[in-house]
Amino acid sequence: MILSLLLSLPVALLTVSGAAVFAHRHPGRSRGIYSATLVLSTVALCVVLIHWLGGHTPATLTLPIGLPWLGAHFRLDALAAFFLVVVNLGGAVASLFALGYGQHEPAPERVLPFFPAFLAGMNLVLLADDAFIFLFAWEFMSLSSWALVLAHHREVANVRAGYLYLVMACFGTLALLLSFGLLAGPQGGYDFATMRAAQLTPGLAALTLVLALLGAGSKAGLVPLHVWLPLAHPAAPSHVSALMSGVMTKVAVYGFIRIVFDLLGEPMAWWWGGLVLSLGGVSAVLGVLYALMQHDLKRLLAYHTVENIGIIFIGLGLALAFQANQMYASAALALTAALFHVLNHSLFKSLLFLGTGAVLTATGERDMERLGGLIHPMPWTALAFLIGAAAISALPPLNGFVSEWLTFQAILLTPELPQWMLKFLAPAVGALLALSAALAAACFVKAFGITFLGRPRSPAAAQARETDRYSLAALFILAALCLLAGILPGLVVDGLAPIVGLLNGGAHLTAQHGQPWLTLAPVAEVKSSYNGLLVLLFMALSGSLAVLLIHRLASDVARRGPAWDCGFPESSPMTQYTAGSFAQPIRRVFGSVVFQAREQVTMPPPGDARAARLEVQLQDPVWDLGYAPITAAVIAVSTRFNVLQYLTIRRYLSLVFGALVLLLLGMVLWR
Amino acid sequence: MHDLGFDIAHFLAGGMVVTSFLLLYQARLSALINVFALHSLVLTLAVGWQAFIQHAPHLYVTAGIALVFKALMIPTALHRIVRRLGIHRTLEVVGGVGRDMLAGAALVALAILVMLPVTATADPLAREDLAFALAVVLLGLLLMVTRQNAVSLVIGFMSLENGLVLAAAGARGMPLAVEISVAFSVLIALIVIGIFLFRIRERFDSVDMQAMDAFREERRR
Amino acid sequence: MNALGMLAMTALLGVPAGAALLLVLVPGYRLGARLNVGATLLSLLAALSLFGARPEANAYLRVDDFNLYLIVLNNLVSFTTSLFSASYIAHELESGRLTPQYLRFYHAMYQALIFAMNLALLANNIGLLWVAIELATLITVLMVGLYRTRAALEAAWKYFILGSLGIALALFGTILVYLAAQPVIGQGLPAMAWDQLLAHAAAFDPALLNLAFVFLLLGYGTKAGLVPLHAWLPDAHAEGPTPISAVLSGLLLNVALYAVLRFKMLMSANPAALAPGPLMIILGLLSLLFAALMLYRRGDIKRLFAYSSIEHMGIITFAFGMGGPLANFAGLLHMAMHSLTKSAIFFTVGHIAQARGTQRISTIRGLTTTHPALGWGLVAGVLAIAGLPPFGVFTSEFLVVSSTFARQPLLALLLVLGLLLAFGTLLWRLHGMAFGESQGANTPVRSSSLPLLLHLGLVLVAGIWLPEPLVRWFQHVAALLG
Amino acid sequence: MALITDYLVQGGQMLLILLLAPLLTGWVRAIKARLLRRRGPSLLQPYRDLLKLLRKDVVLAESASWLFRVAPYLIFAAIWVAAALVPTFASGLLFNWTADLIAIVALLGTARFFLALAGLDVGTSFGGIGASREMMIASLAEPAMLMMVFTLSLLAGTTQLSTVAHFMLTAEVGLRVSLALALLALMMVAIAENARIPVDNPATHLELTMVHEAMVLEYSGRHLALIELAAALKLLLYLSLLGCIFAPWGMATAGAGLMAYLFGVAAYLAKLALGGFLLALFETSVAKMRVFRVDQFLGAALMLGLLGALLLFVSRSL
Repeated sequence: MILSLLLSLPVALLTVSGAAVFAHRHPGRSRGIYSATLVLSTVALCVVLIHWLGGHTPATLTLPIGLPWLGAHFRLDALAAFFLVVVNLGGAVASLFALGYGQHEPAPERVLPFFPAFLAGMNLVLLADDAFIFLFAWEFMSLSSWALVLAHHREVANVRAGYLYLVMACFGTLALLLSFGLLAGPQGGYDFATMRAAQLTPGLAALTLVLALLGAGSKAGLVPLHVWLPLAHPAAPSHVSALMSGVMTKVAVYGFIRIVFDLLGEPMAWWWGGLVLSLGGVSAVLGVLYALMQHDLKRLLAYHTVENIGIIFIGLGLALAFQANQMYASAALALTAALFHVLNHSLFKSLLFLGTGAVLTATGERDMERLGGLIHPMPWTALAFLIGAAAISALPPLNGFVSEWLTFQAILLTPELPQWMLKFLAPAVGALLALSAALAAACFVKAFGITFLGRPRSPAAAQARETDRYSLAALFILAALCLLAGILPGLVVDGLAPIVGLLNGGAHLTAQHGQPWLTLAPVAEVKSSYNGLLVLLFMALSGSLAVLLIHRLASDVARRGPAWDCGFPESSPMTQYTAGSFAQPIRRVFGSVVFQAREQVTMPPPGDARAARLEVQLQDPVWDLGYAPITAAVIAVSTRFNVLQYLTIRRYLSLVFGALVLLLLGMVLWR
Repeated sequence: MHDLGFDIAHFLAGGMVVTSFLLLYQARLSALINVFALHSLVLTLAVGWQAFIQHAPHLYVTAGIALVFKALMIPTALHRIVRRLGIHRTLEVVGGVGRDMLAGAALVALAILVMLPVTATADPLAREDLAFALAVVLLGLLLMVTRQNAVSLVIGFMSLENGLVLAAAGARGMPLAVEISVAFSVLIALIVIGIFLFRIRERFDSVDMQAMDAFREERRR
Repeated sequence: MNALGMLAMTALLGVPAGAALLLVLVPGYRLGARLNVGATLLSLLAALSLFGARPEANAYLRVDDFNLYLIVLNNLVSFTTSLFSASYIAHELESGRLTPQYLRFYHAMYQALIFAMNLALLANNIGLLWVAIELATLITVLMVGLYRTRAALEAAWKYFILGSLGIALALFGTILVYLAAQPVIGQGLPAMAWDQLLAHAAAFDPALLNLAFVFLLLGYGTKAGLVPLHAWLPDAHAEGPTPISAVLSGLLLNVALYAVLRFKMLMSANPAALAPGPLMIILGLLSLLFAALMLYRRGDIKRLFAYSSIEHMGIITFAFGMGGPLANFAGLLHMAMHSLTKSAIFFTVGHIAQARGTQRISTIRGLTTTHPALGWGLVAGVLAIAGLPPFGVFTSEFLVVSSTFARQPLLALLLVLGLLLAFGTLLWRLHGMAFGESQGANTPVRSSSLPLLLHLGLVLVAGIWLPEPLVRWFQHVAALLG
Repeated sequence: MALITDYLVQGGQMLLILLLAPLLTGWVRAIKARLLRRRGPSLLQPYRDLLKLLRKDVVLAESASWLFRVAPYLIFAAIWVAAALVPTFASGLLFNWTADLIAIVALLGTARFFLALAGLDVGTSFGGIGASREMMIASLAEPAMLMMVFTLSLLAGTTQLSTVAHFMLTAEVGLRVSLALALLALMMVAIAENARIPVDNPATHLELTMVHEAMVLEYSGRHLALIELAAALKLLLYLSLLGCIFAPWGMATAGAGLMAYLFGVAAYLAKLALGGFLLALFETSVAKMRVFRVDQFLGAALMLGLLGALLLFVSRSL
């Protein structure tokens, strides 16, 4: 019943898509479509929430479509429900934002038909209960988002981004397909129930894991499969970028969890966890380092998605490692951390992308070097963006901190693991995690500081106006959720408990709502605890106390004057620190190793009035070592083979002749 | 009687293989056409003999077709074409005749080897006949592969078809429909080839296939 | 019921044959085109009526689970192609590439081709099958050379030589099958009839059967464009009129493959014979990988999709080579899906080449802006052929890849490699052509979008839901294929 | 009743550190002056400075935004809360469990985040320099700090400072290499985080090498006072942390009674005095390093922290 209701929503979304195709001339279509998606996503959100809070018994449904002898299986369990909440929350907020933002879309006919389809695809992936429907929906999701990436296809870079995206999506789908092939076995037991029951040999199970990691990892943006992500996510319209980065990557995480934790069952070797863990650690650090080197705001955010996916996978890797050693209590902590971060990242990444969208609408720019001072014309957007930036930088009392804190707590439990490799790996990954958190803070000081603070660096930035109320509403809903999840983490953890139990042989964290003051104490209070609510209260109290006392007892006068700047006031806005210069110290520290960064200064001779130039060259090691050789090899081989297009007929005949003789010889020898 | 019949069939089929070797040996176009006529003549005899020993009158039709079309009409037409194109004197052989002969011998051996495992229950006549037919087919292919000129290519192809007809005739009781269609196909093939050669002459200066292949889109990429 | 079935069967052969004769006589291309459409529509109706009334098999013709869907598909695609052709040739006539006489010839040949293909599919006799395929080859040779340009003549010549060679090899194989059957079944027609052959295949001499299969695989494989026998295919597709490219890719390749499969059934029915699977797997993988690599350097849009056809024939051959209920089912489905999708692609490609006045990929840009219908049609077609949902090719590729991987992981990896390589380049070309700023000549074209929509619609529906009877037939045939 | 006492003790600690912080700064300055053979200002000079600044008008740059005005309060609040959560004279206070060591580090991070933003807000080049360098330093210091936390937590099985302090008091700890490495790492981080020589110079302006001072260049009046106070609190926090973890002697336990508390306060003061002295001594004996040497300094801290954690595994497993 509930499932058919939930399934009817994607169908309705697809209908909306169809309507968008046919109404491509209607003036009010944009508002109409987005209202429809808003309503549908909200309904789905409410339905799932009600289901979740009301006992969450799994519901199943089989429809006579899809593979004929199998039918289409759908199922709603706690895991799906959680991700459905993430997806539909993101969908609803993005739709709300787009009610305002969509008015500025230059090519609505390339956005409107695909946006509802994209949402429908993501919903269907989560509801699927057999491999065919899962992959079908998965690929459909990729395809509709690909169309959205190409919405502004006149920019050459976007076409390239779309291409890379689609190829990587196909790669991922094929990897998943192979892993499902293993799970299903030669008889083709494609429904998830059969797969769950099937027993794989350790070797095949490990292969399945690797393939699932490749498949889901390429969609989620795990290093080294991330190359498409920072190109594709920014190319789409901002509300779609928000969905892609904030939500679609979570669907990929869902795919990984579903295959590895649910279908595959218990991990069979400790190195599974180690593999996922190290990939997660590398992604976290490389992601944020890449992000620091960017000056395109949306691309910066996209690289941060890589980082956060890394953090999520660190949690998942830890959970695998714990499960492999039957340490279910610890695994529960790691899983909770990962899932919590899934929720958090979807909130603040959507928020940040939507904020960028607002900036884009107001200025037409997403290059930070041409922005600045936007906090004056756009105070509300700036506030919301600031909350998002603080949240993603893992600053208490916001939500990003809670999940990273939980991940750290899980890492702190790794000394209990019996395997040496893991014992060494975990602290190293812990260091990487800490490094990435600190670098993320640096990166968002840059992102917020260069974009919103200082003085405008271009006329467009100077003439910006505050964004519309729909967009603001969307931004503040997300900002409020970031804060709420940050100060009431115990409730979220309790909400995640059934999912963790589902994936973890029944073991989950102890109920948190009984803790005094809603403290979060995942293991025991003597070991570690955190209370975001109290931290917020204390900060608010001490801060307002300071304000009150100082303004009462001392001085509350403020005058305006020119900036002092050590005695050099009134300089041009171009003398401000730019995004590039902000990142320079970090580039010096990390860049020369990771990116082979080279700086080249061209200084005009004395007397020459030309500006001096500083050029920075960065090389992406992943691209250089992984993708470039593959591309080159394919081109080289195909060039070599291309000769075969230009043979003479005689040579073609020789080919046939040769094939015939070869086969006859084979027959003779076969006897 | 049966033994004699078998021997003669064997002799004629073997004669076809020998003629195929002769085809391979020819360096001049006009000689090649002549040998092809001989090839077809031997085919006529072979098919005729099969018709006689199988008591299959419809095979006489096939033999007649082979005689009229392949032994007489086509060689005549080809002679005319070749003369009109002015290429009756030249025929460059790729590689060398000796090498071709060696390859041909290997092919014949292969054909026999391939037919060996066929169980004895099968008609021995068909079995021997088939081995020779297969050899003729393979030699025809070899001819196509080793010659550069379009006319010799066509001849190679037709000698291959002769091998097919030989095989078909050897198959006891194979319905007539097939033979007729074989003959038909050769006819149609010839017409088409004629058209093509004509067209090709119109548009290309030579019938050398390499010259034709040099003209190709995307060549430089 | 049976009378109706017989009538339908007769109509399937008679209508095209009659129409071919009629069209030779009809002057005026408009009337010719209409007649062409009308005749194909009639054939299509006849084919559809076979669903309801299936005639008894006789010595020459038969309708069974295997060929029924191919017959319907054949006539459906020839119907839609005739629609496409009507709008296509009008433009060709205006631009002076064709003259009215040639068109008369073209229409007659078109119907003759349909006759030949219907005959090949309906044939209950391996000799008849061979004759039909030879006829189809000769007709298509003539049509490929229709433009009489140097490139077209060369393509036709190459096609003719290689096609005839294939045909010859197939004939030899056919004779061998007869020889194998003759001691068991007896002389004469029954020893060439499918139903008889299949019933007695277990008793045939395995050595003869093996040899026959080698020749048949190479012979009909040449027609199906399997590497290394494929050389005629790209040029024939690229240089002929686009409707013929659509028919070649969409139908003739299928017919050739159908012939191979019929003989594969014989092989599977004989336990002592060599398993045909490995052979087909090798050829299939070779075709797939080779075509995928060749796609990278293509500059001509029609040649590009011709290589994609080779690639898909490779996938299908591979699937049948793997065998088993899942892979065989997938192969059968893939045949239908590929034929519908590839012809749809050629429909759009034909109009695109007319609109831009070129077949060079590098000069075609931004189609979705200038010709939204064509551009998006191309996008949908390429995505469908690349195996992306919601299109039906996805279903078959899903089944092939997943079922192979559980049995032969290494083979599946090669398969996936080929698929990825092909994705990579097809999508790259697609992005270049469909998106970006448009450039170059830009003539508006009158294109009928019905054929395209119909094909893509069917492929879409098949991706989501397959009708029950079709599934039953497929499963039955899959079991026969072993 | 007990609850009220608990509240009182907790409140008392918060007030205590607030009051002590400027004194500590004054103490360090006085010692440094003495070591340099100067007389130096009085110990109470920081209080006078703060009071004076508080009474002065604020002059805001024309391009300053609301964030610029809010930031000092936020920074002050975050650091004060963080400092209040570190056990000083007594462990196990009422709200100690509000945040563990990781959270305290993160709270400092919050303060730094807003400070760096404030540095960027006016749009001057000096502000940018400061913010950029501060974040670079923090990006290395924070992981080093967390590695130290890791080592501790491996040893003590907790990240809760009170529990750590208890654990350190027990005899079973012994002398461990890891602990020494962690101590070293923490000290290096403390120096970097508090903008002390050799990483930064707290007493300089108008130098291209400055970091912290460059960020607060545009601040004046009460805002500057708050930031200075916050900086003093941070120094106090780090010294308390060092004391709490590596020298927890004399620390009272929760509800131990007034005498124990008083003894704890005395011990705490002694530790601060000693820490301040050592800091001053260190600062006068080394020279400031180039900014781009800082990463090596902090990289070394990070490596020490990691090494400490890894060594612990080895010693445990043997």
